[in-house]
Amino acid sequence: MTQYLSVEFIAMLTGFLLMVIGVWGIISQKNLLKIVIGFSLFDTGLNIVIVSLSYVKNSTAPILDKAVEVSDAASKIADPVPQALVLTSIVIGLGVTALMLAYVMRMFREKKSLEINSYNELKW
Amino acid sequence: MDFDIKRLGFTLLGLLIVLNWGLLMNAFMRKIGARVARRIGIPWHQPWIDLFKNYSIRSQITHGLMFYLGPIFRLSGGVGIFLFMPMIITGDHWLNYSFQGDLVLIMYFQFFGMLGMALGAGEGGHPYSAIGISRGLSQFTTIEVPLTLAIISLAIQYDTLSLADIVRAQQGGFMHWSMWTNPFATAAGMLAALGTLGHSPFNLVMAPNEIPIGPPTEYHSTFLGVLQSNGAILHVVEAALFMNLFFGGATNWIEFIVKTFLIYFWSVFVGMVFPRFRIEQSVTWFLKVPLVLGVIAVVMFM
Amino acid sequence: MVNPIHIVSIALGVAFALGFLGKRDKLSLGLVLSTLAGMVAISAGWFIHFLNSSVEPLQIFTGGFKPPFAINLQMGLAEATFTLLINVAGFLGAIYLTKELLKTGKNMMLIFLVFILGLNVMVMTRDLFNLFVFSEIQSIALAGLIILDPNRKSIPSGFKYVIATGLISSFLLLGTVFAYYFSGTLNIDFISQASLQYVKGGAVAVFMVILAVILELKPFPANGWALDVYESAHPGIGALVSGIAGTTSLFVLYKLIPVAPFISDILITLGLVSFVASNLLGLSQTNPNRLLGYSSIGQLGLLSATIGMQQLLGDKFIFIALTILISHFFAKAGLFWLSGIINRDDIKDWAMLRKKPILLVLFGVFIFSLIGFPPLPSFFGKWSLIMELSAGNQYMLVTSILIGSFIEGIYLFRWLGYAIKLDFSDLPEFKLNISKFLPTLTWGILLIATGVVASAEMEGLSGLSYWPLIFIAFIYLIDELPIYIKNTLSIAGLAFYSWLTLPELYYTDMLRFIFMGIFLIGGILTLIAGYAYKGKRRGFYPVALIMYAGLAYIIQASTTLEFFFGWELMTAGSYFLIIRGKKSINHALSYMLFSIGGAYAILAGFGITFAETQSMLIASLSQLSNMVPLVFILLAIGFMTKTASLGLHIWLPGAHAEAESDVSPMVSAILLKAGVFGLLLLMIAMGNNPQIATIAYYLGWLGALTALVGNMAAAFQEDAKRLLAYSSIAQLGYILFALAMMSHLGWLTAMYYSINHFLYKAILFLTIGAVVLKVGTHSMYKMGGLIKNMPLAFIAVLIGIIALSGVPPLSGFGGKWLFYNAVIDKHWYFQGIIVFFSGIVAFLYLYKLIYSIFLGQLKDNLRHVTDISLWFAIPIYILIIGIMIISAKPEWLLQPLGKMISQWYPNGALAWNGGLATSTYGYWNGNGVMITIGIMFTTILIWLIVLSRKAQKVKQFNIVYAAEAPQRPETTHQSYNMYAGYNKALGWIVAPKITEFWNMMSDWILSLAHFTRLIYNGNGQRYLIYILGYFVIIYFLVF
Amino acid sequence: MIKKGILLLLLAGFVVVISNLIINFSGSSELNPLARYYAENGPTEVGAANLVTAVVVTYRGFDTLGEVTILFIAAAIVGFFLKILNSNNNRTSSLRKPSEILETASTLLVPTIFMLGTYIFINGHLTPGGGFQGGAVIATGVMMIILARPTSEFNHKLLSILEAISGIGFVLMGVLGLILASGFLNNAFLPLGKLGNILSAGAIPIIYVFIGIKVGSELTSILNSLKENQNEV
Repeated sequence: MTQYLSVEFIAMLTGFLLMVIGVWGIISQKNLLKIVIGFSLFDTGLNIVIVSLSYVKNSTAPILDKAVEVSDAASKIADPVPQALVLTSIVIGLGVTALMLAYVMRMFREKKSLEINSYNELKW
Repeated sequence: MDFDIKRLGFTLLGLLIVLNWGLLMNAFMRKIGARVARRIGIPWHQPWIDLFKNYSIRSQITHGLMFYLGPIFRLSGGVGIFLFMPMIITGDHWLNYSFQGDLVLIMYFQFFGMLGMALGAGEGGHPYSAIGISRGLSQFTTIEVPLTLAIISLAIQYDTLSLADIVRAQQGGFMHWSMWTNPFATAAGMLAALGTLGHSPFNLVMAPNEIPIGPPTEYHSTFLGVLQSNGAILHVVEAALFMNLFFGGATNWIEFIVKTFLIYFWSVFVGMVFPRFRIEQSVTWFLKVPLVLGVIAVVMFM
Repeated sequence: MVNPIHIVSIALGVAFALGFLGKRDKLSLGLVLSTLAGMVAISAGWFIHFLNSSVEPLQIFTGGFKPPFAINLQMGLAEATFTLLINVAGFLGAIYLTKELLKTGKNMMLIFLVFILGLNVMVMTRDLFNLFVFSEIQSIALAGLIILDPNRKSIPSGFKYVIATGLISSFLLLGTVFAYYFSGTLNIDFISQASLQYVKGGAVAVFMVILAVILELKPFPANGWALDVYESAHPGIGALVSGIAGTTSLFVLYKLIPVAPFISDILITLGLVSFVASNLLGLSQTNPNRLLGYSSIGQLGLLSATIGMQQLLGDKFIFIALTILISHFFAKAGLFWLSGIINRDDIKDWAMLRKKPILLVLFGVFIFSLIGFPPLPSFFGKWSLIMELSAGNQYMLVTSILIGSFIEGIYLFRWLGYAIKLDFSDLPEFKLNISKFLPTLTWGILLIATGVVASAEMEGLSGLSYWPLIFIAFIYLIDELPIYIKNTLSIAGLAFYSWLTLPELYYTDMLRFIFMGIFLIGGILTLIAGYAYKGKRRGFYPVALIMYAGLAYIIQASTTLEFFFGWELMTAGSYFLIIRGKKSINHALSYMLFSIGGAYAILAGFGITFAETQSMLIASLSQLSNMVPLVFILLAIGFMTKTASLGLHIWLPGAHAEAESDVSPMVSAILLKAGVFGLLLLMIAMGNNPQIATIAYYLGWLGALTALVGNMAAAFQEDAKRLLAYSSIAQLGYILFALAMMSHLGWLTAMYYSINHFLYKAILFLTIGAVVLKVGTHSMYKMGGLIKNMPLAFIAVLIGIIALSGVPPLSGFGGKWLFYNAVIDKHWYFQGIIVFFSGIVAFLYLYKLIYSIFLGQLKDNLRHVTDISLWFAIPIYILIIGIMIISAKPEWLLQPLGKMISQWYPNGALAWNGGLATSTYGYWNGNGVMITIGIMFTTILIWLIVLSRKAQKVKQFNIVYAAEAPQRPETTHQSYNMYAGYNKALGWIVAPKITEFWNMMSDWILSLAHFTRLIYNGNGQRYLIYILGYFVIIYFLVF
Repeated sequence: MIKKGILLLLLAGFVVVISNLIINFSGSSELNPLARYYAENGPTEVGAANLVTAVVVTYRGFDTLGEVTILFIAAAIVGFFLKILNSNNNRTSSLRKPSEILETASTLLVPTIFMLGTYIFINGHLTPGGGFQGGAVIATGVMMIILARPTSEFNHKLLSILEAISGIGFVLMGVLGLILASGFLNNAFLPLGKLGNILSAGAIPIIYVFIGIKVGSELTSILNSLKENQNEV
C-alpha cells in the first residue's frame, strides 16, 4: 500500500490522469484547436510518466558535483536514461504540435472553419 | 467386305417387294380414309399411276444444288433403313446389310433422309417449308424419347443391340414376342410409332394449310416421284422396324405383309379418330404417358 | 565498403546544407538526387557483399559503445535488401517527382531526403527508442510530403494523417518507456531476451509497442486516414507511402515479433481480416488512387499475416514473404506512378493508357503480379504459401487467403478491362514525361526480373523450358512488323515445338500425344486463318502464343507446380484473346473471374495433396488416402470452369461469341480441351478410389444436364456464334458425362468425342467466323440464301453439322454408337436418355444454323458477297479431310485409343475384326456403312439425273404461293424465332436461372461492400476513435 | 447521447489498459544495470559531469541527431506553408499596438534572455540544461520580440544559414567521432579534460553549442512562420 503513496507513483498517476484527459479531448472535442490541445495534454502527461519512471528511492539528480561524488554515484543518483528520453519526447512533441497548428491554420484559411466535421470531403 | 452379288440380288428383290407393297398399302389406307369420310376414294392402283406419271414428266425446275439433292437424300434415307434392317428372319436371304450396323445405326439413319430433305426444301426458299421442317424437327425430338427408352429396355432384356438377334430371341410362338414379354416397352414404342408414321394427330408437319404450297408443290414431277417412292418404302420399313422390335419379326413375306399392314393401320386408325395437335401439344404429349411407360419399361429390366 | 552510418551522415549533411543554397532549386535537386544515388550505392554495395558471402551481420555502434549502453545499427542481408529497396525507390521516386519538387522548392526536397533517411534507419536500428524517433521523423516528413501540392483535399487529409500517427506513436512511446522500465534496456535484442511477455505489465508494454507498429500498417478498420492520404496526396507520394513506407513498417514488425511473440496468432487474424475486408471494399471504388489504397492495405494485411505465420511456414517463410512483398512493392508503386501519369479521377478513364501502348503493357504486368500470375514473383509466393499452410492443415487460412485474392481479382481485372476496352477517343492527349516514364518502366522490368529469379529458386519447376516464353517476348518485340511475318513466325514456332515434342510423345504417352496434337496442330491450323487479316494486329500474337505455351506446359507438366504454372499462363493468354473481341469486356471479366476461382480451387486441391503426400508430382494425387473426395471435387470444379459445365458455364457464350473470327475456334475447339485433359488426369490418378464412384455418378448427371441445357439454349439463339458457343457447352457436357462413366467404353467415347469435337467445332467456328467477316453480322436472320455466294462455306458447314449431329456415315455416328453401348454397359439409362434426347435437340439448332445462313432467301444487301477467304478455307478443308478419314476408317483412331484406355480399364474393350467393331451389345462397321451408303446414294443420284437432266434453274421467289409470291426476302426468310412452338413447350428448361443466381451473388457482395465502406465517413476524429477502439479491443482479445 | 456513451466506454477501456501499467509499477529501489553502468563509467568514458548530457549527447547521441532533424523538418514544413501564404497575398498586418511596458521591458530583457540561453547550452555538460534547453530559452526571447514588435521581420537567410551551419557541424562532429574515435558521435576525439571543467567532456560542449544554435534558430523560424501566418487570418 505504501508504494501507492510514494512520490513517483503519485507523479505517474498525475501523468496518466493528464493523458486520459487528453484522450477525452481528442475523441470528444469538435474544435480543431481543442483537439490539438488534447494532444499536447496527452504528451505532457506522457512526459511526466516517463520522468516518474526515472526516479529511484530518495536519490538525486544524475549530476556529479559536490553533492554526488563519482565513487558513490551509482547509489545516489536517479536513472539518467528516462530523463534523456523525456528530453527527446518533449522536442518531438513540440515538433508535432507545431505541425498540427500549422495545418489547422492552413485549413482555417481554406474554409474559415475550425469544426472538424466540416472537413469530410474525402470518404468511403 | 467382299462383294457378294447374290446378297445384292436378294436385297434388290426385297426392295422391289417392299416398294410395291408400300404403294398398295398406301392405296388401302387412302381408301379406308375415304370410306370413313363417306367418300368413294381412289382405285387401288392409283399410286402406280401417280408414280408413273410423275416419273415421266419431263419439265422440271430446280432452285439449286441442294434443292436437287434433297429428294436423293430422302430416298437414300428410306432405302438405307431398308438396307440395314433384316426383313425376313429365317435364312440369310432377306437380312440385307444389317450385319454392317445394329439398331443404333438404324435409329440414326432415319435422320439422314429427314436432314437432306429439310436442306433441299430449305433451299427452295419457301417460308412454309421452313415452318414445316421446324415443326417436324421439334416433334421428332420428343418422339424419340419414348422410342429410345423402349429400345434400351429391349436391349437390356435381350442383352443385345442387334436387331436380328432381337427378332431371333422372339421366335417360337407369339408368347415370346416383346409384346408379351415387355408390354410397357411395346406400349411406349407403339405410341412413338404414331409420331414416326406421321398421321394425325401428329401430322402438323404436313398439315393441309401447307399441302398445296409446301415442299410437295415445290417438288414436282420426278422429284415428287422420288419422294412418293420413298414414302412407300419408308412406311413399310418403319412398320417393319416396330414389327421386328415388338412383334416377333417375320418368318415369311405373308407374315411380313400382315404384320406391317396392321402396324401401319394402327397409326391410320388413330389418325382417323383423333384431331390434330398444335405443335407444342404434340411435343409435350410424348413427354407424358409414353415417357412414363418407357421409364417403367426400363425400370422393369434394370 | 562504406560504413552504413554514412547513409545517415550524408543524407543529413546534405539536408542541412541545402540551407546554404537559398533559391538555387535546380542545384539543390541535383544534390538531393546525387545523395540518393549515393545511398543506393552504399546499400547496394552491402547487398552484394552479403549476397556473395554469408558473413555475420555488421554491427555499428553509435557513440562508440556496445549495446545495450549505446544505440547500435545492424547491417545484414535483410537490412541490406530493404535499404536497397528503399533507396532505389527513393531515388526513382525523386526522379519521378522532379517537376513537382522544382516547383515547390528546396524545403520539400530536404523533407523528401529526410523521409528516405528515416526509413533507412528504421530498418537498420536495433534500439527501440531510436526506432520511435526515426519513425516519428518519417511520419512527420510524410505529413509534409502530403501537401506537396496543397489543395482542398490534401490539407485536411494531411491533418487526419498527423493526428492519427500522433496518437499511434504515443502508444509506441508509452510502450517503449515501460518496456525499458520492466526490462532495464532499450535494445531490441536484450528486451526480447528479457521475454517481457511473462512479466506482469511488461506484457502490456510490449503489446503497446507491437500494436503501434501494426497500426502503422493501416489495419482494417482503423485506416481511414491512410485511405484519404492515398486518395488526396500526389500519386508520386502515394507510391512512396504504399510501396516503401509500408514495406519498412513490415520489416519493423518482423524485427519486433521476438519482443512480443504472443502477438503472432492474433496478427494472422488481423492481417487476413484486413486483407479480405479492404479488398471487398475496393469493389465499389472508382477513384484510382483510393482503389490502389484499398488494394495496398489489403496486401499489407496479407503480408503482416504472413509475418504472423513465420512459425507455420518454417524455412520457406523468407521466400514467401519476400516474393509477395516484392510484388506488392513494385506493382503498387508502379500503379501509383501510372496513375500520376494518367492523372484522372475515374478508373474508366484509364483507357487513356492505350494512347501509349507500352503503358498498357506495364499496367497489365502490375495487375497480373498483384493477382499472382506466372512468371511474376507473387505467383511463386502464393503457391508456396498455400502449399506450406496446407501442409500445416491451416485450411481456414488457405480459404480466406484465396477468397481475399479472388475479390481482389474482381476489381483489378474490371479495371484492366476498362483500360483495354473502353473508348478513349474523347479523352485528352497526354505527353509522356520521361522523368515519369523511366521509373515506371524500370519497376516493370525489375518485377519481371525478380519473377525469373524467384522461379529459379522454386523446386518442381525444372521440367519446363523457358524458351517458349523467350520466343513470345521476341514476338512481342517485333509487334510493329506486318501481320504475315508475325503469323509465319508464330506458326513456325508452333510447328517447331510440335516437331520437338509430338514424335516422342507418340511412343511414350498416347494420351498426352493426342492432347498435345489437338493443342499444337489445332493452333497451327487456326493461326493459318490469321493471314486473312490486314494491318499489324497489335498484341494478338504474343497473347495467342502465351495461351499455346500454357497449354503445352500443361501437357508436359510432371509436377503440380508446373501444371499450375501452365494453367495460369493459359488463362492469362486466353483472357487477352477473348477480350480482344468487340463487345467482350464483360464476358472477358466473367471468364477471368471463373478462371481465377477455378484456379484457386485447383490450388487448394494441390495444396491438400501436398500436405499429405509431401510430393509435388502429379502422380502423387493417386497416393492420397484421406480427404480424397474433397480434393477430387476441388480439382474437378477447377477443371470444369474451363469445360464450362452447367453452373460454371455462364462466361462461355458471350466470350466465345464476341471473340474474333479466328479466336473463337481457338478458345472453343482447343482451349476447352485443357479442362478435359485435367479431368482425365484427375480420374486416372484417383479413379480407382471407391469414394470417387459416387462423385462421378453426380458428375455424370451434371454432364447430361449440361448437354441438355446447352443444346436447348443453342436452339433458341439468333446469333450464329452464340449458337455454336452453346453447342460447345453441350458437347463438353457429353464429354464430361462419358468421362464420369469411368469405364472403357465411356472413356473411349470421351476421347473420340474430344477429337471429333475439336475437328467439327473448329470447322464450324472457322467457317461461321469467315462468313461473319464477309457479311458483317452475327444475326442469322439477317443472312440467308448464301449458298449461292459461298459454296465452299456451305459444304464445310454441311459436313460439320452432319458430323456433329451423328448422322451416319460421318464420324459423329461413331460417337453415338459408342455412347449407346457405353450407357447400356454402365446401366446409366436415364442419364443416357437425357443425353440422347439432347443429341436429337441438336438437330434443331444445326438445321437453324445452316438454313438461316445458307438456305432460304438471299437478302438484297448480301447479293454481292463473295466466298470466304482462302486463308480460312485452307484450315477448314484440312480439318474436313481429317473428319473424312475418321469417318471412313474409324478403326485407325479407335484401336489405338482402345489400347491406350485398356491400361486403366482393361475390361469391356471393343473386339475388332477388320473394320467391324463388336461390343458386348452391338456391332458397327464404319467402313462398310460408308461404302454401302456411298454406292446407294450415287445410284439414286445417277437415276435422278437420268430422269431429269433438263431441270432448269429458276430465280429467287419463283415459288408456288397461295396469293402472289412475296418479293421481300426479309418477310420470306422464315428464320427469326424459328422454334417458337418448341420454346412454348420446353423453353422453361433454359430459363436463365443460373445467370440470375450469379447476378444475385454479385449484387449481394457489392451491396455488402458498399454498406461496409460507410464506416469511412471522412471525419478525422472518427478515425481517431477507430484507432483507439482497435487498440482497446485487440487488447481485450489478447489478454 | 449514445455516441457519448460509446466514447466513455472507449475511454474506460483505455483506462483499463494503462492501469495495467500503473498497477504493476512499483518504484525502483536502486538503479538498473544499464543506469548503473552509466553512473560508474560515464565520468571516465565521456567525462561529462551531467550524466544526462552524457547519455543525451554520446550514449544516445543518435537519438539527439534524430530529434534535431525532427525540429528541422517541422520548421521546414511550417516554412513551406508560410511561403505559399506569402506568395498568395501580402496584406499588411492590422494588429493592435502592443503595450508600452512590454516594448520597453523587451529591450531590457531580450539580451539577458539570449545570454542566459547561451550560458545554459555552453554549460550543458556540467549543470542542468543543455542545447535544447538553451535553444528553447533563446526562442522565448524571440517570442518576446514578436510580442513586443509584431511588425519586426526576421532575416530568413540568416536563420537558414545558422540552421545549416549548426546542423552540418553536428553531423561533422559525429563523423569525426567515427573517424578519430571509437564511433559515430563519440566525443572522445577531443581530450576529455578534468571532470567538472568547462573545457571537458571532449566534443560535448561543441556539439551542444551547435544543438543550441540549431534549436534556437529552428524554434525561431517556426515561431516566425506561425506569426506571419497569424497575420494572415
